[in-house]
Amino acid sequence: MSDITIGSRHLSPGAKAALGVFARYGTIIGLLAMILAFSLLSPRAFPTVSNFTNVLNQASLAMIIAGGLTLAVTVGELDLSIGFAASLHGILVTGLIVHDKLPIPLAIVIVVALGAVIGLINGFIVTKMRVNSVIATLGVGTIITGCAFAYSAGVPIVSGVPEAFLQLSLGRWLFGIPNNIVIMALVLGGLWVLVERTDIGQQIQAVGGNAAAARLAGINVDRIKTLGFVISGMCAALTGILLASRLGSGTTSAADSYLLTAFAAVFLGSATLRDGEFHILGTLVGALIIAFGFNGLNIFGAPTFSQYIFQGAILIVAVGLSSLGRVLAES
Amino acid sequence: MSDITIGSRHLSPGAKAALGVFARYGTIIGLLAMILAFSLLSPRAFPTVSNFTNVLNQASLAMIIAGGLTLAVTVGELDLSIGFAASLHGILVTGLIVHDKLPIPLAIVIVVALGAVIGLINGFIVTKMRVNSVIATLGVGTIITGCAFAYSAGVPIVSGVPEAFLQLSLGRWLFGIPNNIVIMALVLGGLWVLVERTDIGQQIQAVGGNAAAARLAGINVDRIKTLGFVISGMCAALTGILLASRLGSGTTSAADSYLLTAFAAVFLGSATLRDGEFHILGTLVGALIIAFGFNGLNIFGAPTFSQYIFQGAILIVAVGLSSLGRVLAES
Amino acid sequence: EDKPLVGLVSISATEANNARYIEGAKKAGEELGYEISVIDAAGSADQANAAIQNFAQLGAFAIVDMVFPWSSIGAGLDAAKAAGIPVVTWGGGLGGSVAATNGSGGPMVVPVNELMLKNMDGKGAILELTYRTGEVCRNREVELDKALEAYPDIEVTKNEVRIPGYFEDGAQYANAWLASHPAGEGNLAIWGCWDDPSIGAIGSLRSQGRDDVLVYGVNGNAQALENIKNGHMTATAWQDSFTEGYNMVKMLKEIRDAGDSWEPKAVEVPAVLVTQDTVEAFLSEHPDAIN
Amino acid sequence: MGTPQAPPFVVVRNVTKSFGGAQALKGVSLDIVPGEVHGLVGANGAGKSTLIRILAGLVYPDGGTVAIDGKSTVIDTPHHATELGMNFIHQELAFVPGMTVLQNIMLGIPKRTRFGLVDWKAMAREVAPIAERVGITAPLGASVKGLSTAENWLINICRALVRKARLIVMDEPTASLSASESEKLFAIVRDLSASGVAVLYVSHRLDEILDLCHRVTVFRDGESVKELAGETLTRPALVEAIVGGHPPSGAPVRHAGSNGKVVLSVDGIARPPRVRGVSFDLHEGEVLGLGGLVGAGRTELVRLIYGADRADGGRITLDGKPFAPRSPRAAVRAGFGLVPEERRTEGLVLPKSIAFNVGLANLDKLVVSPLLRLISPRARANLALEAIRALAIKAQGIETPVGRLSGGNQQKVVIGRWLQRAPRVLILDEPTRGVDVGARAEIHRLIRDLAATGQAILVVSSEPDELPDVCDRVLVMAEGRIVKELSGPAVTRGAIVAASYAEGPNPPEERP
Ligand SMILES: Nc1ncnc2c1ncn2[C@@H]1O[C@H](COP(=O)(O)OP(=O)(O)OP(=O)(O)O)[C@@H](O)[C@H]1O
Ligand SMILES: Nc1ncnc2c1ncn2[C@@H]1O[C@H](COP(=O)(O)OP(=O)(O)OP(=O)(O)O)[C@@H](O)[C@H]1O
Ligand SMILES: [Mg+2]
Ligand SMILES: [Mg+2]
Repeated sequence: MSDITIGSRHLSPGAKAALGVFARYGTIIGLLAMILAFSLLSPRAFPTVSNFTNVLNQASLAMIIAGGLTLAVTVGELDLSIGFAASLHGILVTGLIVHDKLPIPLAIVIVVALGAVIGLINGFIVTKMRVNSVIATLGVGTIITGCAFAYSAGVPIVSGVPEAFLQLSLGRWLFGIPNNIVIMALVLGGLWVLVERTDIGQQIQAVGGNAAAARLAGINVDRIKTLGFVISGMCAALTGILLASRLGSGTTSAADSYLLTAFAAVFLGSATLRDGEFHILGTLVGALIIAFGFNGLNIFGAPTFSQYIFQGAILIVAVGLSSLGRVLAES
Repeated sequence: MSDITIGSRHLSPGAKAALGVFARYGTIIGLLAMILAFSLLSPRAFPTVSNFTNVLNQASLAMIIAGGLTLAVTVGELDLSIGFAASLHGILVTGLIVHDKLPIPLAIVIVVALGAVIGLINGFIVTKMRVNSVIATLGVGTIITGCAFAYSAGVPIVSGVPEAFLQLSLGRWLFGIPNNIVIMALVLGGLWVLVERTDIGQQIQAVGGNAAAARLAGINVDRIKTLGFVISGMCAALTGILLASRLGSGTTSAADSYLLTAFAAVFLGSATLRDGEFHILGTLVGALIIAFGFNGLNIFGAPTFSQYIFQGAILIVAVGLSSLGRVLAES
Repeated sequence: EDKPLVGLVSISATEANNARYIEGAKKAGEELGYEISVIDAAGSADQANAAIQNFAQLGAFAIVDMVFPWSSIGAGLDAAKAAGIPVVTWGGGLGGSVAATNGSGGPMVVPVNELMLKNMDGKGAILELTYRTGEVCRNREVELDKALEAYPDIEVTKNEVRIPGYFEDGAQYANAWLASHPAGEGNLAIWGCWDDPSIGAIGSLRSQGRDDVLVYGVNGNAQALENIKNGHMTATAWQDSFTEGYNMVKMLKEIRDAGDSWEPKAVEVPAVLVTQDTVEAFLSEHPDAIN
Repeated sequence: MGTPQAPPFVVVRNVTKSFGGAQALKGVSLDIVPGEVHGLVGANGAGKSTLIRILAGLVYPDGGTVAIDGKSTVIDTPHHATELGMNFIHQELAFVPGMTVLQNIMLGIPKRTRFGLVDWKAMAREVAPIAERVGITAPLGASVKGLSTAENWLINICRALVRKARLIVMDEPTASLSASESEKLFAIVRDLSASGVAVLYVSHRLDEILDLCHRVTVFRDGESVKELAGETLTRPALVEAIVGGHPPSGAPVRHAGSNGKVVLSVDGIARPPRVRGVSFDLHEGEVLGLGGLVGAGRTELVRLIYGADRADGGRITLDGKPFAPRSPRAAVRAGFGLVPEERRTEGLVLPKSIAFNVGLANLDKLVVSPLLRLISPRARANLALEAIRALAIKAQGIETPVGRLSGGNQQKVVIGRWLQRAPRVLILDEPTRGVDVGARAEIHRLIRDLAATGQAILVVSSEPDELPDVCDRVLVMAEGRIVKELSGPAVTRGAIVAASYAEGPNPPEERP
């Protein structure tokens, strides 16, 4: 009898501390390990400044839309309309420039404003009509797809896209940093300050953490939730615009697939630093993991089927590292 | 203060009772209203026994996969792997029958068992590795796509599919009811009994409602969650098999789009009868709304773009009816 | 390690025709000592651009864009051009800095359209399953619209399918259309801008036991051929993707050698109309078309 | 204490409110004048929290009027209520788990720097003295996740104080507090009152009410039945008004105690820092109490025994056989039952019915046969009805969602779950938190009855009066250790409180 103790864990405090590091930095460790592995596997092509710039450049659009989505999920709602919305915005901005001959900045402002309006509509349906956000944003997304069709009859707007519009995303900034990266850094930086350092950000976090408590504390929960949708909508608009510029055309469903990428980035990110909370920095890390994973596997030239398998495994392992670390450290 | 509160202060008890009916039966009223409207708009083509049978037949596959998903979301987890999994299962069952010459029933049993295994894996990653279910099932789904590709190299398996396998979904039962409908009714009926009438079902509902409380009441939460994934995986397998039978081939990505349909059905359904709880009957109603909405709009001959717009609107209005009714009746 | 690298960027490496094109490309690559690397952009133009950029980064010998129209790979073309790497398209058309193309699927629909209109006998109803986002599909739709101008008595219903979801959409659209077009009400036909939506529609026809509707597809994928053989489909135009992939890769060296003096051109492989009458002969000639 | 004379701040007249078919308020009236501590008492489900939720702008009355400063007002949002100068400490805890103590206190009232960013330093400066006065020991920068229920309560109290309201409404603020925190709170309430702030004070602890309040309104079945003040404010008068003429029977007779055979033996169980090696025996038919200050480690101790958390070391035997609880499930199967501390988060599935929640721990009894595991509707209904009857749960029926019950009735549902299972060892963590006087006596009698049938019962309570009422023996914990054992007549309020504070010099006694 004396040998049956209920204590089953004999982890030393040192081991627990080490696990704690994994818990906090698991996804980041995963990202670094992945970069290291690809660097060893493709030493010539992968670990170069130009490749990293390239990856960041490619990932910028996904990061912007995922940054916006982060706000929506932080206030506790899902926004499934973003991919469809970004597609519409891409068509619209090209249409405004090509068909309606609007000046490029004006076209961009109009489209971003429309993004905000879509966010408002989502917010209204969710907060005032009390429709579950999955249905609300799926419904709005479907309607948006219809609008995109109505506007373009499904035919991409290709000819007559001015070079200046293409330069929006193809151009480079000081030190040769691609514009996309600069825009992404500004957007995510702005969102980070908003969420982490301002009074509105506190309210956003409170609403997401416990909407009932936030309401009792006098926070206008509906307004904050709507704000989350609005920002999500504006970021989707920006991504749609940059995508149209990158593709050189406005195409229906061009951006639909961002939905899944953005969700993967946001949820991957929620395992970073904080336990299961959504935040901008985490989303950034999540998007980097996805982008470097895709790039590294491409460069390494893995066969298609194993690319899928590795991509899936990367998602799970990156989060698993954190989560297991957390479970073991806390148990 | 300035915001619009949906005040019910001046509603009579009678009005409240009426609203309560809307709250409970809003989605069902929506479904019936929609069917009525389409019947009036297309009196010749829409409200016929054969059209209804066709719609049900067509929707059966989505209903089965959505029924499985209902279990996963009831235990509080999302399963994003089902669409990809159903695609893999479709290829696999055809491959086993055509290439490996297995008897059809054996092939089906093997594939359904594989569906269960995928559910086990999802469950393991979520409950033991503590990976968020969005990431876990997205990762597993991606890996599954890789496996499907590895198995078939992207080439659909078409020749040599025996007629008996096709009859599985093309055949008809007593009174000429299509097999798909019979299978769907059996599966959903079985799931309904499981969830609503057995002790396992009570545990499933408890885990979804409050996992911490369920655990302290002596329920093995991890096992119940895993069970949710397993059932979801098995239903995905069944849908994949029936789809392969219907198409007469095993094709990669054939079933991917069921993911979104299933989610829409499940979340639509959660507004039925109960407030925001997932349940089989609700899912059935949700799937019917989607299927009849699509069919009715088509028969009415609305142009593609307005079909999208109406479909989106139907989702929102169906849920909005219930939700608004609930808010007004209870405030 | 130092074999010339040919990068294939596929819209959906798991789609049958894409897979056959890839096989053809691999065959040629094997013969020429090229390394063929495939990236599946999973339908996302953005990922296709990224993949082209990645190949440019790697200093590929050439890059093949599969099905994405040249107009939606602006950033990729830019990067490849900067690196001096030729980009050819399959089904993506000729434009921008694209060096060559084949598989321009638009024209191959013409014999299918002609056969269908002949069978219609000037009256009846057609369900068109379209996919306008795809350039090839759009061109085919335009071809059909042109041909239909001469037949005012044919009623046309157009429905747009989605990717993914084309089987299900094809079936559901067919269901609805059939409900308002009962058997015995004139000549009926379902036309898909490629085979898969039509195959979805066949599922619906079969489950309703309707055999009065003629079904047409384009591309001639294995499943369509199988359906023609079994009498469920009326005709398709078989695209020899394998040969297209093979020929294209064979031509890459020529393009590189010519350098700046290369004139962009289309190098089409003609499609073959396959009907229930010709399917047996066709299959004995191209046995691997169905496998 | 005389009633302060001033025009009333809040006047409530004939307010009615029904939820679906349930008439929560049938017409209540009261007025609150500045500087008074106004008590609000009544049995569970009498409608106290409902009135408070109306004042807070969370629900709207069906009829009647609420006037603020003499002006009839419709309070439509919590924000509006705050603007009107009212602050609330609601019965159900409201805090954001992912945030720090400071963030939670300042929720919705942040200070900004010149650049529009949140000024944490200024906020910390403002909050620190108040936090100290309330007795928050955790650093302001700590996450609230690891804090105890009591500490979270203190945070809510602190939040209301920071806002400098004209009226602070406290819905059972001491339910989760132990004696020392409660004392601090009382001092604060008196200060507030002296400075002209009105306090609406809800509690089931009548001693507090008598001690603190200038005036008391009594609710019964949704009606304000009595207002007591000055001479009329006595304990018997209160009890009589609350229960409506049927005063609860007195404290149950104490049993002789620990003579039965040992059922549960705990030896050196530890999970630092909250539990640092605890040993004791629990006997058949015994009610053993665990007393001590908040954070002493009692909740954690019972969670370890129940397998809800894993211990780092120690041994447990159940009926002489070694027992290593790997999970609550294993514990339940071995014969344990737990009524957890936090009914809403740990005890109940709120959207589900009473029958569902009661059935959860009894599923094996509800199935028609071990093979055909269909739930028998009749067995399910009987079980639920039995619980409703035994604990006098106030509800419309067995299918009422527990989320709609009043706080005290929710607590009864959690207890009701274990009644028919009759576990070998029943652990109750704060069993009468939020339960009214009448029901409290009922629950105590129930505990004694269960013990009389041979069950071994472990009761954790922070309420000093509770343990002497029900326990044969009490262990007092401090800092994760047992510091004192009291049994028989030595179990008194005074002895428990004294032992709770007696730390430091005394070496911990660890004798079974
Ligand atoms: N949202 C609701 N839906 C239905 N009934 C409700 C709701 N909220 C409260 N009730 C009912 O109203 C009555 C009064 O509840 P209330 O919470 O005001 O009681 P209380 O006096 O605060 O009791 P306790 O002392 O137990 O906290 C109860 O019968 C309760 O079941
Ligand atoms: N690691 C932890 N993480 C989160 N909460 C914890 C942890 N450990 C204990 N708690 C919670 O902290 C609270 C205090 O636990 P503890 O056992 O120390 O105090 P106690 O003596 O029961 O006092 P009280 O419950 O009155 O605060 C309990 O509610 C317990 O569930
Ligand atoms: Mg109350
Ligand atoms: Mg405790």
